[in-house]
Amino acid sequence: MKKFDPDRPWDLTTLPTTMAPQGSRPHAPVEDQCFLGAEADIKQPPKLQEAVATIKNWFRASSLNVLAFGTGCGAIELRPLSTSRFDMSRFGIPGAPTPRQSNVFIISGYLSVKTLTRVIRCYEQMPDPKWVVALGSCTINGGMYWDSYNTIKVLDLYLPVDVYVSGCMPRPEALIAGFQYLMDDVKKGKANGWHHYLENLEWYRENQKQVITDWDLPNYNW
Amino acid sequence: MVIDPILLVAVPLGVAFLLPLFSKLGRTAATAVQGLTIVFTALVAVSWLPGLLDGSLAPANILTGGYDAPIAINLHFGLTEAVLCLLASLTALGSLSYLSVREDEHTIGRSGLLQLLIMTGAFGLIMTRDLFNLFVFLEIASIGTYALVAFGKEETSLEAGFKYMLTGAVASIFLLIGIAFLYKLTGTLNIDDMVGRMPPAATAGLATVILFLLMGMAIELKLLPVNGPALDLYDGADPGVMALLVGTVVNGVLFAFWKIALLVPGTWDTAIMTLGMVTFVGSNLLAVAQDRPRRMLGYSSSAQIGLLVFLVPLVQQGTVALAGAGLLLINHTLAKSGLLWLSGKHAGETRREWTGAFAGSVVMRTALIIFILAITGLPPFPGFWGKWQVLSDLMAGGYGWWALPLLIGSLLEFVYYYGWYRYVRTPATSNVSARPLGGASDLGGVVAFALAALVFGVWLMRDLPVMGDRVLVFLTGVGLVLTLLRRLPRVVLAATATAALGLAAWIMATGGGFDLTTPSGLFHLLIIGAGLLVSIAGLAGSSGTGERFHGLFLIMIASLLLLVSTDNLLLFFVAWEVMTWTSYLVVTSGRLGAKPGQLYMVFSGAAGFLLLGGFMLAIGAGHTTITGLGLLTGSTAAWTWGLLVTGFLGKSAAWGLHIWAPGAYSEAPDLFTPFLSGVISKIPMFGIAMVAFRIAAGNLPAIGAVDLTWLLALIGGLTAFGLTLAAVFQEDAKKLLAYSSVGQVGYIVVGLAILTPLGWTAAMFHVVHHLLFKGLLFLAIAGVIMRTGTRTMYEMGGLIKRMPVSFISVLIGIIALSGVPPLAGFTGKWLLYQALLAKGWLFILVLMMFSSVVAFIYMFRLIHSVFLGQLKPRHRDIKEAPLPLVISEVLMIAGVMALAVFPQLLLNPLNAMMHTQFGLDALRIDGTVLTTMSGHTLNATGMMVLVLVMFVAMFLVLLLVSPPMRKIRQLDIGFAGEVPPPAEEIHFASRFAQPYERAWAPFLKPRATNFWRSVTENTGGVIEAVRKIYSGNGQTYVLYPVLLVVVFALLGLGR
Amino acid sequence: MKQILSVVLLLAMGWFLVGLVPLGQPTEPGRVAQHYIDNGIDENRGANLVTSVIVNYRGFDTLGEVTVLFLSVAGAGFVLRRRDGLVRHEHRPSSEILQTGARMLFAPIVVFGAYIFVHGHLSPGGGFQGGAVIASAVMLLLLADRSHHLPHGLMHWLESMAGFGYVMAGVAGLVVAGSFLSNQGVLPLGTWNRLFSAGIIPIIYILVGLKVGTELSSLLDVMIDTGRPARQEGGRS
Amino acid sequence: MELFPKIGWTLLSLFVAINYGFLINGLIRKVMARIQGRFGPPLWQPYIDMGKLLVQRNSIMHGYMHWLGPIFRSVGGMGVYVLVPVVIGEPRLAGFSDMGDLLLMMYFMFFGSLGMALGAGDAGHPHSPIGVSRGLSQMTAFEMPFILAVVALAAHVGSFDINAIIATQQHGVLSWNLFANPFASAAAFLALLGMNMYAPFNIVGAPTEIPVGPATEYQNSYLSLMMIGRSALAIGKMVMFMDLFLGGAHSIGAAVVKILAIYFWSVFVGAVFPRFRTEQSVRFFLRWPTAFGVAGVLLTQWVR
Amino acid sequence: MNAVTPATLYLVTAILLILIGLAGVLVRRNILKMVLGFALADTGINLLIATLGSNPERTAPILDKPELLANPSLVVDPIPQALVLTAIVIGLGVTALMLAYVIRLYALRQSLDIRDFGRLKW
Repeated sequence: MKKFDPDRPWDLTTLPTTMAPQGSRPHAPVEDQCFLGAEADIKQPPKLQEAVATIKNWFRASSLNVLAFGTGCGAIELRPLSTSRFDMSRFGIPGAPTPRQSNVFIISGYLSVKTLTRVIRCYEQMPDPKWVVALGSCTINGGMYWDSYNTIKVLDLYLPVDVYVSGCMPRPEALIAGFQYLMDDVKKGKANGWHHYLENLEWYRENQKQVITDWDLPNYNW
Repeated sequence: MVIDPILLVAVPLGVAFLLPLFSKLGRTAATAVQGLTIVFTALVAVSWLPGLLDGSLAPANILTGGYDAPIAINLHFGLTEAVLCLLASLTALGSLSYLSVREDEHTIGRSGLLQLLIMTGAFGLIMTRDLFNLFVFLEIASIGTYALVAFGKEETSLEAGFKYMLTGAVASIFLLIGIAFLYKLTGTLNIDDMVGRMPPAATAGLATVILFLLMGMAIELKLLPVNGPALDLYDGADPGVMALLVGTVVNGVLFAFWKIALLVPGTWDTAIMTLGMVTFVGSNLLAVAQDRPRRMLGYSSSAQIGLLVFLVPLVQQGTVALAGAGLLLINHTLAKSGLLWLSGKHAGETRREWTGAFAGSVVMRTALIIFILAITGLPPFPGFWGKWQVLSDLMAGGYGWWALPLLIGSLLEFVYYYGWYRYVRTPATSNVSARPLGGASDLGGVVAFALAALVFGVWLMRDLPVMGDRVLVFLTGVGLVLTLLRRLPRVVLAATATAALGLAAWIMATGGGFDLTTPSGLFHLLIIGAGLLVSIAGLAGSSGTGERFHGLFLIMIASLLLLVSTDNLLLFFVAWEVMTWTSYLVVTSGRLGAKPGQLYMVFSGAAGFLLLGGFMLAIGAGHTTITGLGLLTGSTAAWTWGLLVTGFLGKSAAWGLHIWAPGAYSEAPDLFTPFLSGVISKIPMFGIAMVAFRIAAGNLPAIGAVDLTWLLALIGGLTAFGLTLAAVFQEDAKKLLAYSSVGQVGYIVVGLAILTPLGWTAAMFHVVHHLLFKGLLFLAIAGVIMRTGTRTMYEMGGLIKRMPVSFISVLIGIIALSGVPPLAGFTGKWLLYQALLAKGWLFILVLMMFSSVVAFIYMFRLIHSVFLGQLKPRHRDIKEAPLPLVISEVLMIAGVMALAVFPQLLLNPLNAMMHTQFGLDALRIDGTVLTTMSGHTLNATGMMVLVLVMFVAMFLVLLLVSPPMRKIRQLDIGFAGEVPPPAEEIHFASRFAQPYERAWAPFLKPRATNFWRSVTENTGGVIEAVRKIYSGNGQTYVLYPVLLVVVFALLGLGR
Repeated sequence: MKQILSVVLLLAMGWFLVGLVPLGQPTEPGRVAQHYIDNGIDENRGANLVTSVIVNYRGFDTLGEVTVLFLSVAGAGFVLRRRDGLVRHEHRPSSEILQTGARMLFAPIVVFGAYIFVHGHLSPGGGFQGGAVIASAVMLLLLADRSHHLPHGLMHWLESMAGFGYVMAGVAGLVVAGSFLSNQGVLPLGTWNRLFSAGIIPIIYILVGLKVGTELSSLLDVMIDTGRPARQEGGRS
Repeated sequence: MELFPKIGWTLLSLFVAINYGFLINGLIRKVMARIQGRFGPPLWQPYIDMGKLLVQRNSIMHGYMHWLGPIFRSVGGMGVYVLVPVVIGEPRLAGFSDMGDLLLMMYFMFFGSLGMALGAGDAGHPHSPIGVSRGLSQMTAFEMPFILAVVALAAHVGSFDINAIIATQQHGVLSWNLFANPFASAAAFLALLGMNMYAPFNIVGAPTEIPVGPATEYQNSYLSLMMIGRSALAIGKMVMFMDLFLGGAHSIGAAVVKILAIYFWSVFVGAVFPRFRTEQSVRFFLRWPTAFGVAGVLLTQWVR
Repeated sequence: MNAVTPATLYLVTAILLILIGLAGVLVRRNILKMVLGFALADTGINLLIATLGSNPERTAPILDKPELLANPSLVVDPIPQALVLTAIVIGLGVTALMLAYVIRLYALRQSLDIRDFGRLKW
C-alpha cells in the first residue's frame, strides 16, 4: 500500500483498502450487545433483556435530535425539512443546537479537512448512541471534489457512517427516506457505527491524523 | 510651696539679658540655661495649679513698684493665667527641643534669646492688668515674633515676616489710639479700675475708640479678613517658630483680648461673636481648598482663634462656662503645636508631596493622628469635652442658632484635616521623598504633647460612669497596648485580641450581659460575637488586617458596647465618635484605604454633627438622657428626630448619602469589612430604633400630608433599591458586597420605620441574620482575595474546584441573602412584607420586593464569576482559605442554618423584646409555626424539612436514572467544534449585566455622586474666589484693617 | 484703583478720627495722675514726676521698653545674620580733619549724655534721652570713620549687665519691700531735688541710659556693617 | 389531615400534574406546528423524548454543582406545585400550602432557577452565564408588574393568604380578579409572558445564538429531571394564576381547563411575535405592564 | 467746636500725620517709603498721646521749684508723657527691625517694590 501523499490527495490508491480491525476498544454493556452483531461471542441474552432493549431502541429511534451543523452545500437541503412542506418534526426529529443533546449528525455534503476537525470534535461530544448520516456523493467518494487538495473523499474512513443518502444534491425527500432507513436500523439495533468507532478508535484516529496534518484536537475527549 | 509669679517675667528677662554672655560660653551652655529657665517658669505655674484648682489658694494680685493698682501696674495670677503660662512654658520647651537642632552657625546664640523673650512677652500679656502694659508686652511678643520668624529659609520667611510687620504696625497704631483715648476718658490705665469708670455707652466718640481698640486686637488675633500675613507666616516661617507662637503669643493675645473685652460695652457682643464665627467658618472653608499643609494649619489656627473670640463675650456674660472655652484653647495649643512640629519634620510643601509621610515611624504617625483627632474635636481628647460643654451652654443660654455655624465649621475641619491625612496614609511612590527631617532627637515636644492631649482628655473622663465598667476599661486598655505594640507578629496580636474578647465575652455572659430580650443585650451579643469571629479569622495573620487593626478593633468594640448600653446622651455620643475614628483608622489601614477613608470620615463626621445637633436640641430642652428624649414634644421633637435620623442614615449610608460606603467597605482591610458591614452599619439602626424612635412614640408631627415615618421608610426603600441596582454593575467583589450591604440596611430602616412590633421584629431579625450571612460572604471573599490577590471578579473563576468551603460559604450566604426558602432570609422578608402589608404601605412593599428580586442578579454574578465558570490556569494551584478563616466561616454557616431551621430561637426573645418596647406581641410562636397577629402563618422548619426531603428524593432519582457518568476536563465544552480559547477568554464575567445596564441606562447616572461632586465643585469655586483676597501683596493686607474699620464704623458701630 | 480706594478709605477713617477731637480737649488730670501729682514727691522724692512714673509707678512698663529695645537690636542682628546677597562697602578713608574732629567731639557728647541720664530724676530727660545722646556720639564716630570698629565685647558686657542690673534692682525691691521694682527701702529716698535722692530711680535710670546707649550703638553698628546689596539684574525698583 | 395520607395524595397530585405538563407540552408543539401549517409531532412526543433521554448510554459531569443543578431545578418546580392549593376545599389537592402563603410560593419559584443557574455556571460554558444573565435581567423586569399585581390583590384582602384571595372571587365570574381588578390582571398576565419564556421573551435560550442558554452542557438524565421540574413548575404557576385571577377551581375539570387557558395565552402570543432583545424586554415590562400594575394597586387602594 | 483750641490744632495735626503716614504705606510701593510712612504715623500717634496730656494753662510735671511743690495742680498729667516715651521707643524698635528687613529683602530680590514680595498667597 502506498503511503498517503498530502500533495496528491486525489490519489485514491493511497487510501486504506482494508476495513478496520475488530475489538480494539472494550465493548458495550450486555443489554446492547443483543444488537451489536457479536452474538457468537456471548450467550443469547434473556428474552426480557431483549424486550427492554427493543423498547429502548424504539425510544431512540422515535426521538432523533439532529445536530445543527451544516458542512457543505447539502446544508441548504436540510432547512426545508423543518418547513411545512416536509416537516420532519412529525417523525420526532427536531434540531438540536448542541452536540450534548443531539443524536444524529448529518454530514451534509463535502467536508473540508478544516471542517473535519470540528466535525470530529462535535461527534465525539455527542452522547452515545449516536448516528452519522452521510448526505450526497461527496461523502461517498469525493464527488465533484474528487481532486480537491483539502476535501476528504470517503467519510467512512474518518467517521462511522450509518446511512448514505446519495445524489448531488439529494432532495429533502431522499433525506427523509434516509432517516426512515436509519430509524429502521436503530429499531433493529443495526445502526452501530458509534460502537464501531469506539472499538476501532485507533484506526480512525490514524486515518484522521493522516489528513489533518496540524492535529490539535485535545485528547481529553476520551 | 508656691513661687512668686512675678518671677515668671523677671527671671526669663534677667536670663535673656545675660544670654549673649552665656552664649559666649558655648552653644550647649546657652541652650541649657535657656531650658532651665523655661523649666523654672513651668515649675512656677505648676506650683500654683493644684491650689488654684481645688480652691485652697486664692488668685494672686502682684504689685509692682510697691503700690497697688491703679497707682502702679499690677499683675493677676489665677487659674486661667496659671494654665496659660504653663502651656506657654511647655510649648517653649518643646520648641526649644525642636529648634535647637535646627540652628545653623548664624542663629546660634541669637534665636534662643528671641524665644525666651517671646515667652516672657506672653507671660506679661497673660498676667498684666494694665492696659498700656498690655500693649508693651504685646509689642515685646510681636517684635520677638517679627525677628524670630526670620529663622529658617529666608526666601519665604522674610517676605512673610515683613508683611506681618506691616499689619502689626497698623495694629499698634490702632491700639495706641484706643488706649490713649480710653485713658483720657477714664483717667486710669488699670483695666479693672477702668471697667468701673467707663463713661456711659452713649458718650460721643467712645464707640470709635473701642472700634480702634478692637480692630487693633482683631489684627493681632488674625481674624478673618486681616489674617493674610499670619497665613503667610505659617506658610513661610519655620514650623517650630510657629508652634512656639501658638503656645505663647497666640494664647497671650487671646487672653489680652479677653481683658480688653471687659471694657467693651455689651452692645458689641453680637459684632464680636459674628466676627469670631465668620472667622471660624470662613477660615475653615478656605482651608478646605488649601493644598499646602502648613498654610492649612494657619487657616485652622485662625479658625480656632475665631471660635475662641466668638466665645469671649459669651463667657463673660456667663452664658458659656469658662471651662468649655478653656478646654478648646488647651486642645488647640497642644494639637496645633504638635502638628506644626510634625509638619516641620517632613519636607513636603504640598499635600501631594506629603504622600506616605512618616511611613517608617510609628511614633510620628501615631502622634500625627492623635493631634488630628484632637484638633477635630473627637473624644477622648480635650477639644471634644470643650465643644460639648460650649454647645450645651449655647443651647441652654438661648444661643442655639450659633451652634449651627459652629458645627458646620467643625465639619469643614474634618474635610481638610482628614484630606491631609489621606495623603499621609497613601503609600509613597518612589519619586516622593518620604524621609523625615531632623532625626528623632527633636521629637520630645511632639511625644509629650500627644501624651498630654491623650492623658488630659482621659483624665477629664474620670468622673464618667464609664470608667467603672470593667469590660470597657479592660478592652480599651488591651487595645491601647496592642496599638502601641503593633510591630509584634500579627498572629500574636490576633491571639491576644481573641483572648481579650473571649474573656470579655465570658465576663459579660456571667454578668447577664447577653440578655437577648433587651436591645442592648442583643447588640452586646452581636458585637462580641462578630468581634470574636473576626479575631479568630485574624489568626490567619496575613494581609487581611492592617498592622494597627487589632488594637483599634478592641477599642472600637469597647466603644460599641458602651454605645448600645448607655442611657446618657453624652456617653452615647462619646462612644459614637470613638467608634467613628477607630473605624476610620482601621479603614485607612487598608492598602488603598486612604482616599475612601477620607470620604468615610467626612460623612461620618457630618453624621456625628447631625447627631450632636439633635442631642443639643434635647439638652437645650433640658433632657440629658436617651429616655428623656421621649419627653420632647412639638417642633423640638420633630427637629431632634429629623437631625438624629438624618445622622443615623448618613452613617448607615442611606441612598443619597451612600457615596462613601463602597470605597470604605471595599478598601478596608479584608477582615474588617465583615465587621464594618455586619456590626458598624447596624449601629445606626440601633440608634434609629432605640434613640430616635424614643421620640416617635406618637407625638411626631407630619410635614404636610407626609408622615415622617413613611418618609423614613421611603428612604429605606430607595436605599434598598438604588444600592441593590448599583451592586448589579460592580466588577469588584468587595464593592459589590458593599453596595449590597448598604442596600440590606435599607430593609432594616423600612422595618424600623413601620413602627409596629412585627416591623421591628423583622428589622431586628434582619440585623442578626444580615450580620451572619454578610459576614460569611465578606469572610469567604476575604479568603478568596487573600489567595488570588485580586478583588476583580472576572479575574477569578472556577474556584469551586480549589476552594470548596469558601464556595459553600458563599452559596449559603447568597441563598440566605436572596430570601429564597428554606433559609432564614425568607423568614426575615416574610416578616417584613407582612408588616408592610399590615401597615398598608403598598408601594414601599413593592419596592422592597422588587429590590430583593434585582438582588438575584448580583448574587448570581458574585458566585458565578468567582467560583463557577472557568478556572484560570494561574489559580490552578491555590489552596483553600486559611484554617482560621474556615473556622469562622463554618461557625457562621452554623449560625445561618440554625436561624433557618429554628427561627424561633431568635424570634422568641425578640417577641419578648417587642413586648417590653410596645406592650404588644409581634408573633405567636407555636412550636415551629409562626403566626402573625393577623393570623398569617409560616412554618420555617416544615419548609426546611419539605425541601430537604424533596431534594434527597430527587438526588436519589438522578443517581438512579443516570447512565455511567464521566467527569470531564475543564475545557471540554460544546464549543461549536472549536477548541475553546484559554479559560480567561471564555469566562463570561466581565460586564455581566450589560443588557440590564442598557435597559436601565436612563436611571443609572450616578446622581448622588454627581450631586456631591457639584456641591464640592461649587464650594471649591466659591473658595477659590474668596481666597483671592489673600493676594500676597503686603499693601493689600494693610488695606484690610482700614477697610474693616471703615466698614464697621459705617455699620453704625463707630461714632 | 487700589490707591484711590486706599485714599478714600483713609479719608473716611480720618473723618471718624476727627470725631474724636472733642475728647482730646484739656481736662483736669485723672484720679491716678492726681495721685502722682499730689503724692509723687512724698513717695519717691524725685522732682521729675515723669521719671517717677516711668521708673517707679510704671517701672514694669519701662522694663518692657528696655526689653523692646534689646529685642529689636537682637532681632535686627538676627534678621541681618546672613550676608549673602550683600557686598561690603568699599569706602574711602575719610579726611583726617573729620576723623580728629569726631574723636574730639565724642567724649563731650558722651559726658553730656551721661549728665542727662544721671539727672533724669531732677530735670527733663533721663535714661532714654541720655542713651540716645551717647548713641549719637557713637554714630558720629562710625560715620566719620567707616573703618572704625566698636569694642563689641565690652558693649555686649555692658548691655547685658545693664539689663540684668535693672532686673536685679527690681528683684531687690521684691526682696526688701515685697514688690517688684519697689522703691521703698531698697535705698534711702534722700532729700527732694538733690542728686542723691529718689532711691533707686537714678540707679535704674543710669542702667537704662547705659543700656539704651549701647543698644542703639550696636544697632547702628549692625546696620552700617551689613554692606550694600550686590547689584543684579531683575526685579522692579 | 394526617401527614402520611397527605404525602400520598400530594405525590399523586404531583404525578398527575407532571403528566399534565407533559401533555400540554406535546399539545403546544402540535398546536404550534398547526399554526405554522405543519403536521407536528405526536402528542406524546415529550414522553418519547423523556424516554430517549433516560436510555442514553453515557453522560458527563463538569463538577458537583453541575450535577446538583437539575436537582435544584426539579425540587424548585415540584415545590412550587405542592405549595399551591389546586381545588377549592379539597385538602387532598392542597399539598403543603398550609406551610406558607403567596410570598413563599413567589420566592420558591426562584429556588429552581437559582440552582439551575449555579449548575449551568459550573459547566464552564460561556453560553450558560450569558443565558443566565439574560434570564435574570428579564426576570427582574417581569417581576415588577407581577409584584404590583400580587400586592394589589393582597392589599385588597389585606393578606398574602392565597385562600383568602380565592375566597373573594366566589361571587360569580365577574368577581374574579380578572374582572374585579383588570389592571392588576393585565400586569400579571403580561408578566406571565415573560415567566413562561415563550416568544417574544425567549432570548434566554435563543437557539443558534447561545444554543439553549443555561442548559447548554446538560444532557440525558439531567434534561429529564429538568423536564419534570419544568412541567411541575408550569402547572404550579398556572394554578397560582388560576387561584389569583380566575377564581380558583371547584373541580379538577375546571382546573384543567383553566390551566390550559392560561397556558395557551402565552403560547398564542408567542406564536405570532418575534424575539425581543434583553433590554427591549426589560424596557417593555417596565413600561406598560408596570403602569398597569401601579394602576391596579391604586385601584385597590381606591376601592378600600 | 467753637474756637480752635491749641489741643484741636495738635490733634488735627496728629490725625493728619497718621493719615499721611498710612497713605504713604498704602500708596507707595517702595517698601522703604512704606517704612517711612509708619515712622510718620508713629510720630502722629506720639503727638496725639502727648496732646491728650497737654494743657496750655499748666506747666511740665517737674516739681523742682518750691512753689510748684506747694501747688501741684499747676502741672499737667505726667502719665501721657511717660506713655509717649514708651511709644517712641517701641516705634523706634519696630522701625529698626523693619529697616533690617528691608535690607535683607533687597538683598534677596534686588527690589524694593512691595509687589515683588507676594510669592506666598492664597
